[in-house]
Amino acid sequence: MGRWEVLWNSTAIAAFTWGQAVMMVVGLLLLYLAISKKFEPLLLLPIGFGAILANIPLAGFNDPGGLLYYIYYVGIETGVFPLLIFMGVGAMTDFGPLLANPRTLLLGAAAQFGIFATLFGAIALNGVPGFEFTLKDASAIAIIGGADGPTAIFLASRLAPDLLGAIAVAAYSYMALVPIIQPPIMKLFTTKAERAIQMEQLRPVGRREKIIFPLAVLFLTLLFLPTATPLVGMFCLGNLMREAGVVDRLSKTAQNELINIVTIFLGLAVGSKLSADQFLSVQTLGILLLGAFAFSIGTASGVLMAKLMAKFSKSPINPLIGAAGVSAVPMAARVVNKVGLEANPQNFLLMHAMGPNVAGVLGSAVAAGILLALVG
Amino acid sequence: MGRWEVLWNSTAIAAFTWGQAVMMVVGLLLLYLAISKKFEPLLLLPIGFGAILANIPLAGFNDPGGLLYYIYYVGIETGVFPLLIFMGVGAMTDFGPLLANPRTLLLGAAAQFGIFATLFGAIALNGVPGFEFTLKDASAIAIIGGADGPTAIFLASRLAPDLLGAIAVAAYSYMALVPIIQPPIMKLFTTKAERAIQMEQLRPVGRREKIIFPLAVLFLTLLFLPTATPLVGMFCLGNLMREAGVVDRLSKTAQNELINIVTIFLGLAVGSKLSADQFLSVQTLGILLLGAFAFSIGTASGVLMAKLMAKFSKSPINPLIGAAGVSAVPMAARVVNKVGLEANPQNFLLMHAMGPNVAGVLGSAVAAGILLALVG
Amino acid sequence: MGRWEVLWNSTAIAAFTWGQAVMMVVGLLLLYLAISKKFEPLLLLPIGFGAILANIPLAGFNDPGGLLYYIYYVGIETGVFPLLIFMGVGAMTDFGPLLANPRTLLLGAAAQFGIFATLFGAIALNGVPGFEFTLKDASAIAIIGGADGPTAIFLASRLAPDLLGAIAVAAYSYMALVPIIQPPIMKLFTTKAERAIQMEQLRPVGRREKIIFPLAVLFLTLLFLPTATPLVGMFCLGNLMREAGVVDRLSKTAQNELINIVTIFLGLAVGSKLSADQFLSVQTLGILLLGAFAFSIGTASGVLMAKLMAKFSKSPINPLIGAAGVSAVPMAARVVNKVGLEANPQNFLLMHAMGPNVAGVLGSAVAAGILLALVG
Amino acid sequence: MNEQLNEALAILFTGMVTVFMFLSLLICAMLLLRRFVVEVDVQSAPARKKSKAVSQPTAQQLAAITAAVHRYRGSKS
Amino acid sequence: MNEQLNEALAILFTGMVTVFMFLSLLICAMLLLRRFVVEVDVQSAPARKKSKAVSQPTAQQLAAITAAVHRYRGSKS
Amino acid sequence: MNEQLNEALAILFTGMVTVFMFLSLLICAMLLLRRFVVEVDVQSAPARKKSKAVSQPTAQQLAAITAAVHRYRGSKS
Ligand code: NA
Ligand code: NA
Ligand code: NA
Repeated sequence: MGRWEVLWNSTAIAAFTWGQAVMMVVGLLLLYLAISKKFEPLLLLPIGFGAILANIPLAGFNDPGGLLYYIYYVGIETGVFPLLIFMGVGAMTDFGPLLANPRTLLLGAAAQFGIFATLFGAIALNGVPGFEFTLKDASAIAIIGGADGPTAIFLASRLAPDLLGAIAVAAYSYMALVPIIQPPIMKLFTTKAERAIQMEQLRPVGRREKIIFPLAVLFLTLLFLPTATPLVGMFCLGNLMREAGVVDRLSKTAQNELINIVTIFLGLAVGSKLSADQFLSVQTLGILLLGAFAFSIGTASGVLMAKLMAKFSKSPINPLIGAAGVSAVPMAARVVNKVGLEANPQNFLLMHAMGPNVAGVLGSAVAAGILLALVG
Repeated sequence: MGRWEVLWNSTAIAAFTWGQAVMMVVGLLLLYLAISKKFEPLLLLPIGFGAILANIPLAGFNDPGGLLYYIYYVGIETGVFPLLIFMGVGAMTDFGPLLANPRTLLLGAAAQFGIFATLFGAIALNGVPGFEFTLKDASAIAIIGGADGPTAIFLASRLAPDLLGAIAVAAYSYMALVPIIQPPIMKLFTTKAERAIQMEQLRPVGRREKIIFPLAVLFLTLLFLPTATPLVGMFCLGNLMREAGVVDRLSKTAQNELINIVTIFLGLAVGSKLSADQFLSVQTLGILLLGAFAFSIGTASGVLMAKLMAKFSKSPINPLIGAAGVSAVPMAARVVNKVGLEANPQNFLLMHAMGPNVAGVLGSAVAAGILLALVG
Repeated sequence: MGRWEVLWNSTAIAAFTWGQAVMMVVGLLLLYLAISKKFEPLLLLPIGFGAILANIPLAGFNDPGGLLYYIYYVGIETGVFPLLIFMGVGAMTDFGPLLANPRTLLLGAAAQFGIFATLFGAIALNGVPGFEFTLKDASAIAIIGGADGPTAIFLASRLAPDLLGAIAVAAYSYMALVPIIQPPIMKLFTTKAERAIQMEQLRPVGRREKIIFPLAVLFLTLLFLPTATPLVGMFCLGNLMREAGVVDRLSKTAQNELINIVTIFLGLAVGSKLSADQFLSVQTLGILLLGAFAFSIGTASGVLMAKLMAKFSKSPINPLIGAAGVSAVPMAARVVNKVGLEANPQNFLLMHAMGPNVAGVLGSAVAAGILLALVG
Repeated sequence: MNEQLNEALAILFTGMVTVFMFLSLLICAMLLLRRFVVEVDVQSAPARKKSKAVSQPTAQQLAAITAAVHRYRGSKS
Repeated sequence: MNEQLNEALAILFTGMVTVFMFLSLLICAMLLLRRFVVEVDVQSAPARKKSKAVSQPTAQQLAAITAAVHRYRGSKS
Repeated sequence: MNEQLNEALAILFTGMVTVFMFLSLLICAMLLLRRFVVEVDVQSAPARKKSKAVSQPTAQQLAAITAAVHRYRGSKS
């Protein structure tokens, strides 16, 4: 009976490839990490689910006319989705702690060494047979060290769309792993006495400063680094809406419904890039390795910069807060607080770490702009 | 004065056709049903309004560049809108009652007989002069028996876009009419004693089961029926977001703002297919007739299946709950409860009917996948 | 070292033109007006920000592939964004005061003289060297007198996209300036005794009237002025969702999240039209001038019409309420109330002014339809 | 130029007449509407109002609630 | 015509068999799921319920709150 | 390969210098900002805080409210 044959041929069982089966397991692993381990669930759950959908044989999610194809084409290829997320993140960001202590921007700068060192590392890895990263690939991989999801996705979609899936997964996974990756490195480069240092209370910051700050950031960026203006501009728009006080309904929507809607789609679209032929390669292993390298270098350089700054500073600086310069907001700042408390139960570093933490977001957006200008 | 002539020629009065006038009345009728009779107002109000807009002479809502053209093109032709609605419905669905009593899935299966019998009926109707349904047309019409709006719109947009308007209107109208259509059929096939049967309380269902269930459904679907994965996949994504407990903000947005926005657009786009030349034909009468047939057959086969199951079951089964297998969530389950209470004032069937009710949603998505595989 | 040169050439400093610098200042001015002066901040903040982004050298926001390009292309060129805003405004509008006193529709009609007189004025301005407005340009400029943002943006995007930026900025600026522009004109044409007139309390309006009213408006429009149906239709859809009482979740979403999301994008897209080459011309000066003219004429004709109506009315009419006929909802109605209170501390005109106020919205949508029919 | 002015004047005239005609028609429609729509709601309105009054909270409760709601919504972001 | 009817009948048959097979498979999956998923949650459920009861407001408070929430949400629009 | 490594090293150097230069400029901007922005808000802050304290609900009220809000938002879905 021909009808049964048609149905059987339309099942996936016959058509399944090994690669697709393995990618399903990868998708399930991401779901497991998201749900059971609470690893950045807002992104990893839709990414994992998207990975499963993208690898269903004969379902055509990624083909023209398929759902994931449309979502990717509309939101990632145009760069719109990461930029909208960044606007929402801007609307959620309080620059108060940074404004109260501007020097911590330098910590956010130092931590970007993780990015540029990884770029070098990725090119060096080409010495190993099987790796052939171009400069564009290497730059897209290096941005994992920025520890900032939308920035990584935006840059990867511009420079190396084929690696986007692996880069995004690495970025979000390592951001979730910050409480495990960072503390040993932080302890390696600091003595217990240094970690116990208490810092002075931050001055209050006025409303006007908070309103003008995003505009100042925007103007410096547009003057000196126009390639960074999509990211920095949308971030500053979100922050301006937050602080202006006259468009609260827009700010609320940007922080809630809009970012939620875009997050679902962004996750699915990133997941759609986790197809077997693109993900199951030795390159992905390299990317995961380089990502861990990037986070570690970034953490170390942040801490070392903080130690350097402490030498020249009148007021005490706890070197731990340098680790928050990698961004991974707000996880890295919380880790700083926790490690600080371990050394000294009176030592509350959370607010002091928020400064370098948001500085790290700006720093990696700036680094992304530099990479776009140099290799884009 | 030429200017007055220009204005007069730009009025609709001169250009109106009879068909358009009749379609306006149809649009008004839908609005009346939505507002005064509360017939599925969330969909029928925008559908009715869209029908009016689509039939305005000279306004060009449906022409390239017109509002309804864009909405239809972006949301229905791509299949994105019904899939997003389905994701939201998934996020609103509690599979608890079904998990507590897995056998009720068979009731959801039996009720799909309404779909396949109607397919046969539609082809048989070709014997009557004036009807010339292709197999694709017949399949799209048959899915009305699935009693599920997004599934009907999705399948119709794939198989018979010309009939989409009539099919969607029929599906939502009969879903609203479930309290009138079902009870006589339910009483015809059951005795009062059967309707009075009380069922045992459902066991509590744990969180893990609820999390793993949507994934299990997804995997069975992707293995055996990849053509059903768009519908089932988005439904399971919504449900997973709901049950995971770690992405509540995404789940809330999917259930509220996102589904609301898409519902407005989906309704307007469906309404745009209610243009005179497509809707005012004897085919539409046939579709309405076949739709009623489909609901009736589905209800009857659900009830009969429940009676069969009761024969082999240790614990008592009230055959009424089979009627909820057509889906029409949650109306059909409420009707079951009401008819059960009429026969026995102690008989609360609502939770027992929710199992077959959500099983019916899965069942008709599966049936849609089968139809896509066989005739798509 | 070549790399430094690449980076320097990618800075904006070298590439900046005078025009772009001036437009940045214009953008900052709009932000200042929005934030410090609370001038229609919901629109002027994103417009101002969009203006800055659009004028960044080398960033390419307006080029194909740029963020603002996509937003403009998807939302303004299609007309979708202003129509969605209008739907949301419809869902926020209470026609009760207008239904209680239908005659006030004539005030909304009279105030549209501001539009048509400005059309004549724009053509007359062609006598001055440097101005060469076509009839389409003149019509798009004239709609500023409608004192209604979405209507102005919709018409300008149809008739004169090049002038869209200046027209939208003028429309929103003058709407914010209503408390300064209108009172002197209102006082010029009325005596203190007239301004002190108290009006009779409005009758309560039933739910059915409110439900049927938007449909009646829609049917008159589609019969006599199909070109106005996109605007009027979406407005009436929003209002019907509000009053129907059965789709509150859709109405709430249309009034909140949906309109907020679209407002952000609409503002950015309008701002993207504030590029130096289009905005920095003598035409913009003309548009600003004509806009002020339009508001003044509209206010005066509304007040004079109210005086005329008062002569033929049995119940007392305060001529001030005619000024609310320009729309600028709800600012103009509040201004009427304030000026009335100045003349007579017992004189609460707010509800009486809301009738002509919403009549003005309908009136200018109708006027837009007429202009589309005559010159579109 | 002169021709264009004439055209603008003609539009001014046509436009105003049309606007007035259209809105006058709408007034007629509203008067008809008022006459033929049976007003059931007006009588039921006071009843609805009453039930609302029952659940009126005290001023102090309101203050507490508002603060809580604000805090709740604030913390969501 | 007759041929089409045969085809429809074949689809009817194939379709119903497939639906039943598929959903039967799902039943098996659910039974397996139930057996192998360790149910930790069921025990912890009563604990969660209790902590909820502590914060149970009085009826009057609830009325006040509901009114306030409605007013709050209403005024947002 | 070796050439690419040199290029990567150059980018590493250029990039870090640029990042530091850029953020140092931003620090200068922030210091200027702090000096020239007249801080009216700082003084008015305590006043705002006080008015907030007035509407501080009791712990019990808060618990009730939170529960109500959760229930309200839950039932919305
Ligand atoms: Na960073
Ligand atoms: Na069904
Ligand atoms: Na107006």
